[in-house]
Amino acid sequence: MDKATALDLYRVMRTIRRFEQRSTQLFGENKIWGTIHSYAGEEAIAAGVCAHLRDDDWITSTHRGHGHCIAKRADLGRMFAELLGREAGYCRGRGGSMHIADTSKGNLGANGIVGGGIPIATGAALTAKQLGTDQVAVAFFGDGAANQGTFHESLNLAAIWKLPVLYVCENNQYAESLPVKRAFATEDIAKRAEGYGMPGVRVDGRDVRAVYGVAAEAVARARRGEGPTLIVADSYRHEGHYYGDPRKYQSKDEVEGWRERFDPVADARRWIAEDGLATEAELDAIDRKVDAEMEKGVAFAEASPLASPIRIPEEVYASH
Amino acid sequence: MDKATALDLYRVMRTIRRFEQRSTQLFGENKIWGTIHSYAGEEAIAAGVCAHLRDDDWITSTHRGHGHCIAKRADLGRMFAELLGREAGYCRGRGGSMHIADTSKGNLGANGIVGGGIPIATGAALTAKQLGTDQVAVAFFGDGAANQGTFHESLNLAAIWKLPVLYVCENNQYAESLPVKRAFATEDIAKRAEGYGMPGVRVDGRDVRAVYGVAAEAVARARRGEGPTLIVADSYRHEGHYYGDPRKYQSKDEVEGWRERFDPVADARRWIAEDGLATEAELDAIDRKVDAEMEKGVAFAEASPLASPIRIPEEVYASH
Amino acid sequence: MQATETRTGVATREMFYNEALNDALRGEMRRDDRVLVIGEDIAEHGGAFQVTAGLLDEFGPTRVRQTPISEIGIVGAGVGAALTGLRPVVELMYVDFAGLAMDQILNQAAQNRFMFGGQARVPLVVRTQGGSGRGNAAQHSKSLEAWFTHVPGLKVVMPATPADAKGLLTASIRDDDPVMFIEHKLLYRTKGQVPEGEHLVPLGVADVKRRGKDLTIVSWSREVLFALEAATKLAADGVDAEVIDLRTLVPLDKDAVLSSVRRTHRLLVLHEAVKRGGYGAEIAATIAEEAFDDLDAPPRRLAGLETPIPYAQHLEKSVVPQVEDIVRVAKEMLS
Amino acid sequence: MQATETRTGVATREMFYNEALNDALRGEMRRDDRVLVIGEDIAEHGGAFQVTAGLLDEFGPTRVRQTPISEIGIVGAGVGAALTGLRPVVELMYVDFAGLAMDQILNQAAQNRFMFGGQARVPLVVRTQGGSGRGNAAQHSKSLEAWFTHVPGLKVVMPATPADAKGLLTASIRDDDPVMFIEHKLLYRTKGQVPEGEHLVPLGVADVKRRGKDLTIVSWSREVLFALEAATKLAADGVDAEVIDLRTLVPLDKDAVLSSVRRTHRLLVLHEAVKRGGYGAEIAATIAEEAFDDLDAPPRRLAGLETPIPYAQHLEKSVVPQVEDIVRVAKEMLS
Ligand SMILES: Cc1ncc(C[n+]2csc(CCOP(=O)(O)OP(=O)(O)O)c2C)c(N)n1
Ligand SMILES: Cc1ncc(C[n+]2csc(CCOP(=O)(O)OP(=O)(O)O)c2C)c(N)n1
Ligand SMILES: [Mg+2]
Ligand SMILES: [Mg+2]
Repeated sequence: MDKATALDLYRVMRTIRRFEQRSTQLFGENKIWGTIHSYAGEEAIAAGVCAHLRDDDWITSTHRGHGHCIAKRADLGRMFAELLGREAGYCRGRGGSMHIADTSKGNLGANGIVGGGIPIATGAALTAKQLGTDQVAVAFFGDGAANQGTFHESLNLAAIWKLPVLYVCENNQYAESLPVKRAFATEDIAKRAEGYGMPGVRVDGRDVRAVYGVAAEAVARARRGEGPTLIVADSYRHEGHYYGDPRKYQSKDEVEGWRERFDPVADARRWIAEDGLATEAELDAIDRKVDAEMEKGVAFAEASPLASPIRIPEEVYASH
Repeated sequence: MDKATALDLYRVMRTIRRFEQRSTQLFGENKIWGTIHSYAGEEAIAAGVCAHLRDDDWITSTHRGHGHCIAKRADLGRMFAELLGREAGYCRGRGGSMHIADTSKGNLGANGIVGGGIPIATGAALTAKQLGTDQVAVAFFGDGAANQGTFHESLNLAAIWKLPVLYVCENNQYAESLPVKRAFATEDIAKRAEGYGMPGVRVDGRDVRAVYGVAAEAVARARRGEGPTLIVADSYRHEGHYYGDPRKYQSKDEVEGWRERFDPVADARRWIAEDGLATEAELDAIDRKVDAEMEKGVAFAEASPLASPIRIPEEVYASH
Repeated sequence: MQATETRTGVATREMFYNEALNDALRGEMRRDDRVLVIGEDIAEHGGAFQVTAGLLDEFGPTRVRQTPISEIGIVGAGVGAALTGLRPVVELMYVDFAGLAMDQILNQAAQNRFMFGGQARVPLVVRTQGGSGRGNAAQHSKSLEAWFTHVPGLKVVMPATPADAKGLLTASIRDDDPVMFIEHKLLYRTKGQVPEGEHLVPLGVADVKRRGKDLTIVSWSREVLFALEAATKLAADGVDAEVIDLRTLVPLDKDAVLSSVRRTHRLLVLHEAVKRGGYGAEIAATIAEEAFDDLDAPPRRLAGLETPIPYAQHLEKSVVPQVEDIVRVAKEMLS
Repeated sequence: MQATETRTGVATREMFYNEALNDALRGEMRRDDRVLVIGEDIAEHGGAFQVTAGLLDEFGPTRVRQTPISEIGIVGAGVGAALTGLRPVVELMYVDFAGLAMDQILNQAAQNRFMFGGQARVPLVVRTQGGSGRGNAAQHSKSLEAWFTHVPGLKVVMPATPADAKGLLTASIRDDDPVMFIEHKLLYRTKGQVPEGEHLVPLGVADVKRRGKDLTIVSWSREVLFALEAATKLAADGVDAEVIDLRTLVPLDKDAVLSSVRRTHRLLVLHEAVKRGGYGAEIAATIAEEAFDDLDAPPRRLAGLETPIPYAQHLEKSVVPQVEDIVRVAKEMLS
């Protein structure tokens, strides 16, 4: 991997991690309403996949969507503004954490319905195919979503129509309090791909290089018109399911120790340095830059006006 | 296979075939309202599977449900009465062809929703497991239903809970006008089982001996508490999707010739005679008996009074 | 079926309701490459009610996308396609199957625009059909429009005549919002004069299908035809009924109903859907609230009984309003 | 939380609404082995709102069946289990997810009895919760009861107080029909006195939560609490409002509403769900029809605005009726 790519992946991952820390902090300060779900621990997946996407490629995301949003190059200030219910937010305070979309960058939105984005990405891929472009679509979703009917119907549809779409299953070992071991009677979710007649790849979602490699091939395949791929990335969720989750279903060891033992961001820092792609100082500089941008984003959001009152019907209907 | 079993399988298949001929005839005489879907060509599946079921084992059926009903030992007169909208019908004329149920024999009903019966059979299997009985449940459904979300969610649930259930996919090559080749990007639907962690078996649905054998093993497995099995039976639909289907999507050869080329009932007759299990005369006697019972059933239905007026709320609510 | 001229100078042709819908689809698919139809059984077979007949031949399999039986998958693909530049018309074979696809309608299509702060639009049409009368029993005979009217972000269209079917489908396809377009299985083989060429009926405009002064019957879809029949019978008995066809339930042409009731002073809302929780309640409650002093009699609703639809022919008719029922209730209201 | 005696001699204890529900589940699971709970996140975690807390410890994983995220699969399994001898209580974590499971509710559970000519019964409870007020935005804040009321075969229960929550859930579990039992996310941490031991509130009986003579406010679920607050404020201004809590929308206690309106001559229906197509229309239309001459003012509805629920806290409140809105409308009705 070349230096620029490696550093960019690192920067994206580091940004995601910092964003989650910062928004958790804001939540603790009672500045965020509703719920937030931290993507910490899973950064390598969004970063590794989205590195191959152009602004006119589409993604659909999940309730745990901050990472996808950032990897798809969203503006941090507007993201924070959304979380704080400000008019400058991506959804003008209407959506909040679970619904951030950025259509200008091809992000068709986070989704509060588990599995809800999978058919939508499939439809976006249909658009690309129909209009004869080389755009691709990516559906990000969790291990939990892989047991939804939408997963099944969409993968079959994409396979028979050879749609340019990647189904990226982020196996973070849990769906809320349910461990994957109790949600599947099979070890390897990627095996499901065979039942639809598409390639299924299992990848170490801790290693951004591995994700990057697997995604490269799947995106290229999609752009070549050869159809969809299912990628299952083994990963780990550092935090509880949501901010404040008492995590009664996990051991003390897991709650306290695992985020150190499974850290894709720290890993990336390590191999970048070890492979001589960048010095510690260069990496520190990236960290500082990321942190500064984060604070700029928070400051922007905090200074910006509250969301404006809702206008009906014009906000609900496009033509009225 | 012993003589009694062979002849019983033959009798059931022959009954189903004749029932479909007779109801088609009644439809042509404008005595049946709505739609009917003929099971002709697929008799070996219902017969071969249900031969292993007791009256306290459950099945869920489909819009193409007459065969399952008969194989689960329903009364022909009450079936015809239902088709003719009579009070003596299984559903007192409320249900019609697409909703015949016979709970006294464990038939939880035909279903007009493709894939709608799959979760219901799963729930019945849950009852058996919960109450610690050795009952089993069977979900019959078509190739088309295998692309419904209910299929996916139910098979996964049954696999993780090790429920005593058989999922019997009747691949009759079409879902309405859509040939399986265009509905699946994979050759072998049974492969999907692996993705759920359950055994998947593909069987020649034309050969009742083969179906009988595969079902024996799956039912035994379920009764032993070892969990679900997916059985995919390759078969062929003799008629159009429904009575009156113009079959524009099929070749002339297929419409005219295929029902002779793929005939599980004629096959059974042949091997029973060839294997010396019964003489032609014995088989003819069965045919005559079946035909006589059929006419008795039709006569019963035609002589019985029309369905009584609907009483609300007592027919809609059990407690009111 | 030959072309004729109406008084307004527009050429019309007699067509069946399903032909009129076909005409609209064909016209829009010719006009705009981004329009495509997606659904089960819609290609060679031409759709369960022949609405898409012949489209495969003209537009080929990429624009006439026949799908496996995967309701939420295909409606969801429609949402995604609509969000990214196509104008899909997804066919849900029976409205009864909406329960399978509802999440994509309710939580995605209807809400994307609002939820994303105005970034998105979803020019999706979900064509479907409902109603009883063909012996299809409880899972293929429902009328579920009330559900969709209760979902902000959706438009709900239910044409009663071939001309309206064509004009409203054309308008729905050109509309930038998700539209639930609900046909009636017993209207497909009804005939009427239909304007040739481009024909648009705007969403949100009711049609007074019969003028009258004694009472206002508000209805939609197939029951409009029943109302007209009843009005003819009532006229013979000296009762002059006005029949308003809402055509689109959302947006609702409230003014049309209000101004009629202000003249006739009596309101009967008529629909096939189950009465309890039906859209008739919305109309009656709205008029009771906004035209209370204009009413000379309690607003009435005549609608489906509180039961699933039975199979047998004689039973099926007994649970949804028939012409005689309308005549009876109208007379009660005037006595 | 200590036991106290009420005037009627029944021991009561102060409980949160979610504790009262838990008490009902525990009581029924102890009483009847066939009762089991099925749902997502209901085991170790105790449910998203802690309604099933502790049940795993007492009853073990076979009777507290935590499932993957497969809404139609688990509701359908509940239907099958109910048809064959169990009495399942399936938890649908948010009513917003009903769109995924709706087919099994609409076409199977609700219709099996009728469709099969009376052979079947479906003693299934689908417990779910809805409503806004926690910043969960458009996909986790809906009020969809109107949909269920429109489905013959379903019962619809929406308790507003801890005591009713316990009594109605117990009755729902013992009922032989499918019941949609809809809680409200902002009621879980409200407190009230709850009878100890077996406590049943029959389905279909409304509760007059406040007597009054000037107008009748009909409501259910969380808005009942708003109505009571508003009534207190109105009393200070000399307006004496009666507050009826329907508790069960189906079966509907129509007589309770009718007899109240016949005394007060004014009706205000209040609910959080979107007004258009909401169940308030059913109540208002019914009363307009059946008590027209008793009404001294048009029947009014105060309900959610025609929009998905927004996220931001200040916006969220702006789209559903607040106490001040009720006070304002009530005063308008009396002026
Ligand atoms: C349809 C639906 N069912 C249930 C929920 C509640 N819920 C929110 S997140 C979640 C777990 C999702 O698990 P997974 O797909 O693995 O994603 P993760 O949270 O692990 O990223 C659940 C059950 C929901 N939002 N939508
Ligand atoms: C949910 C649903 N979608 C569509 C239909 C319309 N429909 C009835 S039968 C059928 C084809 C079913 O195909 P398959 O499952 O293979 O069964 P087969 O008819 O071949 O026995 C379709 C699409 C339906 N009844 N239910
Ligand atoms: Mg997960
Ligand atoms: Mg088939």
